[in-house]
Amino acid sequence: MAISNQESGFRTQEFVLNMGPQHPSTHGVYRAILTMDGEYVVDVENVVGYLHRGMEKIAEDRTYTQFIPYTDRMDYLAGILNNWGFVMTVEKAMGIEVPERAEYIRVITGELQRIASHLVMVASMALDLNGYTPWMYAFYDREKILDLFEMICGSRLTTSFMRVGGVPNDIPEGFIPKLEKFLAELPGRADDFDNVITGNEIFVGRTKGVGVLDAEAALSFGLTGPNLRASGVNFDLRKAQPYSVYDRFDFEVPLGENGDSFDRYNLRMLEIRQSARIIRQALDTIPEGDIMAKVPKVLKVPKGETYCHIEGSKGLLGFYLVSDGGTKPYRLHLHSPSFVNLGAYPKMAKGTVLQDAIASLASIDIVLGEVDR
Amino acid sequence: MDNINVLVDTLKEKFSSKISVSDDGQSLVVSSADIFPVLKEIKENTQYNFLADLTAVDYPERMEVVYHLMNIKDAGLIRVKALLDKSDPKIDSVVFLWDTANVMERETYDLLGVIFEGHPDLKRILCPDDFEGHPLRKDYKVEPAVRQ
Amino acid sequence: MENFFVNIAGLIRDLIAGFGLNETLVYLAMVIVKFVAVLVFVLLNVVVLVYMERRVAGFFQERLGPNRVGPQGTLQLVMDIFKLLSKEDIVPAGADKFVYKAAAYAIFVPTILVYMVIPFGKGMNVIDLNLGLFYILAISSVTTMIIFMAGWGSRNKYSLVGGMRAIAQMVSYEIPYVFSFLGVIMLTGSLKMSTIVEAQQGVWFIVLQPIAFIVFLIAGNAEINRGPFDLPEGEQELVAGYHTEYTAGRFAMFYMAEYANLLAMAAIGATVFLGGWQGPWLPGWLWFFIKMYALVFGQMWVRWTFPRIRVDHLMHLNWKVLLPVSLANIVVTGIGIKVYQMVRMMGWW
Amino acid sequence: MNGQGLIKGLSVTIKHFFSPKITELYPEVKPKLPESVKADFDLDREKCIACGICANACPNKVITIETEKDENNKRRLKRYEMNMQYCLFCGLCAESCPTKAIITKQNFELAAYSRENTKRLLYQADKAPASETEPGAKE
Repeated sequence: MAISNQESGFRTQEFVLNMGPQHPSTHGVYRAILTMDGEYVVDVENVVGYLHRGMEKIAEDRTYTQFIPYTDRMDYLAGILNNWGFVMTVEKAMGIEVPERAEYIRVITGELQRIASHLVMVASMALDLNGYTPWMYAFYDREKILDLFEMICGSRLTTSFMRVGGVPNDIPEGFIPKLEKFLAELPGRADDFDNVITGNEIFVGRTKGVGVLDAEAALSFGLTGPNLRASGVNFDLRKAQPYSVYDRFDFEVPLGENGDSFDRYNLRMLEIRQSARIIRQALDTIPEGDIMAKVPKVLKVPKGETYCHIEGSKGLLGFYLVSDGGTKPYRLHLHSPSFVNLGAYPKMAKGTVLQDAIASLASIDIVLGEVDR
Repeated sequence: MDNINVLVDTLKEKFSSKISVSDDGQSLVVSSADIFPVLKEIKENTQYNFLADLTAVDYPERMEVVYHLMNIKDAGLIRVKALLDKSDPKIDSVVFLWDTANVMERETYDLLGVIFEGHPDLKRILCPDDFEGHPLRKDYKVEPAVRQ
Repeated sequence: MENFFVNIAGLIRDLIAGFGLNETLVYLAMVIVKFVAVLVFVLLNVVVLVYMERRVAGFFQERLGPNRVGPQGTLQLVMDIFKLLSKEDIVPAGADKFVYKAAAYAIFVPTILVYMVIPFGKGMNVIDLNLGLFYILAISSVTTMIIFMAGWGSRNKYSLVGGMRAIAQMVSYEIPYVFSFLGVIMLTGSLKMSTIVEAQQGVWFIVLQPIAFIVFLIAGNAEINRGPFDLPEGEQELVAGYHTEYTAGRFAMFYMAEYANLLAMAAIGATVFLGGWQGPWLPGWLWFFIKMYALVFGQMWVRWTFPRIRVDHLMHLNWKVLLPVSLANIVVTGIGIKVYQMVRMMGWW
Repeated sequence: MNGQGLIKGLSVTIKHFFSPKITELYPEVKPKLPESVKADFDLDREKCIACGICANACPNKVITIETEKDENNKRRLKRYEMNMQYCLFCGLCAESCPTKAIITKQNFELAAYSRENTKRLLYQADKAPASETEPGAKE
């Protein structure tokens, strides 16, 4: 570990390395001010806000339906999960019952989105460690998911799929065979990916024991989602307090042991397979019926406060809605997991070498659209 | 939201009249001066020891800092509110209880101008350093966007 | 066919001699002609290599790679070079201008000089030095300094870290790199490239020295900063490492030097371990070419599969694995040679 | 930790080296997008009743509608313009239309050289039909 030169009598000088806002592996416009001693990172300061669009302020000037497309743009790698979180908040505030079929469609698309988001994470983690080829492999699989979204939502990335009270489109013709094909191919592709990168000694050597956060620290830093579970805390909202129809599916919550970068990475690989399992079950049991509940044309949320969160792909995605009874939110606070997870980054990166700092940053899976909102 | 009545009863023993329940019966209301000891008590002696969210809301007559605390076992949530004077929105920081409060308090300060006393590095986080005003306050004037 | 290029050289030689020059001048002129030929050869191969790298990378990644410019994208690099040359040449403010500019020109020099002693076929080298292999090792280690010049001169922290890494890496890996050749040198008793090739008449040294070959591949890969060992460049950490600040034509120099180095490494490997121009049926220079490109493909395969190694693992691999292994290999080779000689002496063979 | 992972990785990549490639040769081979894709919009002038619900439903105020009263004091469409550079492609306009007059199309090649060309004039009372103002059609 750091730093030996002082002991040996060499006079060394620390220098400040400005990583970002434009840098190949900051995953967007994130900036870290690193104080370096040679290869070692002595201090890290997070600087965010380069992508701040004032989502919360925008929400105060949009009707509830109109705000749905904006939620896509928060975590742009998991648009559907963001939509879902938002409409669930409004539904909870208004007391709307969503039809069963709509819930199943939400689960199917939501889990597909989780797979897509995790694929981007494992891919970019590989890429940040210079594994170009596995990066491409994962993106091809994601491409297939986006093709599926194109069929059902009409968009690939910014899906705007959910509506308050249900989903706008039913499952189109040809969607299910394509999805079945994808699910059949996925395990093989995931195994290939594992063989190229997860089992690779260089990769394991670079990620094991890097950026360790134990369970206590992870809880204190407010980490949620896969990052928390990698530290060994068994908390998955889909199990702890099943929303939607998650209580009907049989799936496991993978857990990590050491809370290091490798665990955080590997957990995503395991979750991809679990999500595929959920989709499989949902496809088998999806009922017929309506896809939209009866909701008024103009949505008016009764006066009051609602806090609702879902298990997003990066962690707990929370919405705190304060309504004054009108057609627009009085205040909407977006609790984004990436923003909170990034808060733990300085602790992970301190005292490691520059390459480890990059690996840790990749492993917490931040999306700057969500960090800055 | 979990039922907070049980929690309120246990807390009343220690804090007596300093805490109350809001009108809709969903939130625990604390005056801004007592927030740190109350949250410390909740964190250390109840199940709700995970800070799920921290934000503030600007109402016409007052400012509220809203804490959502979660029970990590079954995801039960409670809401704790601190009422602030609008002219002087100051409150104790809870960074010493949860590290995660660091970024959330900075965000709340940046967007709503709530000053968290005792925060180690209270400066703007989302807006640029030279930004004037606090955009999520209701009296903040938004200039209409210029469109081509 | 076998002596196609040798005959051409002979013709040129006769042509120059026809001007009535004396022996020394003809020799000098021939060296220049050969030098230019090698230069052209290297540049042409760089074009092919860049195209090959991008295509091979594409194929590994289930995509096609460049396929637009020219037939099947073959003119991609030509267009890239034109594009780079037409761009603004930026020298960063505060850069050490002389060092910064000099590094871009100097980076090609050691690489080209290495080619001077490589036998591309029977009798096909510019100069067949007695100290061929030693010369190669000496010349190629100069690259370290030039890369550091680039890193230092740019006055950019990323570049500087890249330059520092280059020194640490290349100086350390020089040792197993040299040691991997020692076994071969002991077997042949010569540093002359043509002698080394001729010694592989019967059996290639890859068979006699498999460990040395693997050490050579790893250390050689580290020497030319490629594959899992591209730490000085380290895109994800250091943006582009020592050549972060280089633009336009100067960047093109670094870019091409990387591939020229790759080819040089493959050429050395083909000569020392894969029997050089030796091979049945086909002409010698073609054999050499095939072996060279096989090694290049192997390097690309490795590069596009493995992630980058970490700084401390890099040193660990060098000092704790490669160095002992290569030393052990030398010992074993020495014992092997002695045993072989004894067996021969006793007449048991 | 004996290099087996490395060998395995090499075997996987070489397997993919010989597998079929998935590159789409885009400008030559155009992808066929599913019906549900809302990449571009058109207006069915017969159906449009100039109610302005779409303009209100739009989150980003992309749609401008100008109406006029005809001789029977009935509202009639005069001008319908979409400022596509601000469009979120959420499709809320088409969804909210009571007469389904807004048609979503799959033409995704909307890139234009100047900002003016991003404006889509879908209807103007006394002017050429919309198809001529399609961005992309000009270039």
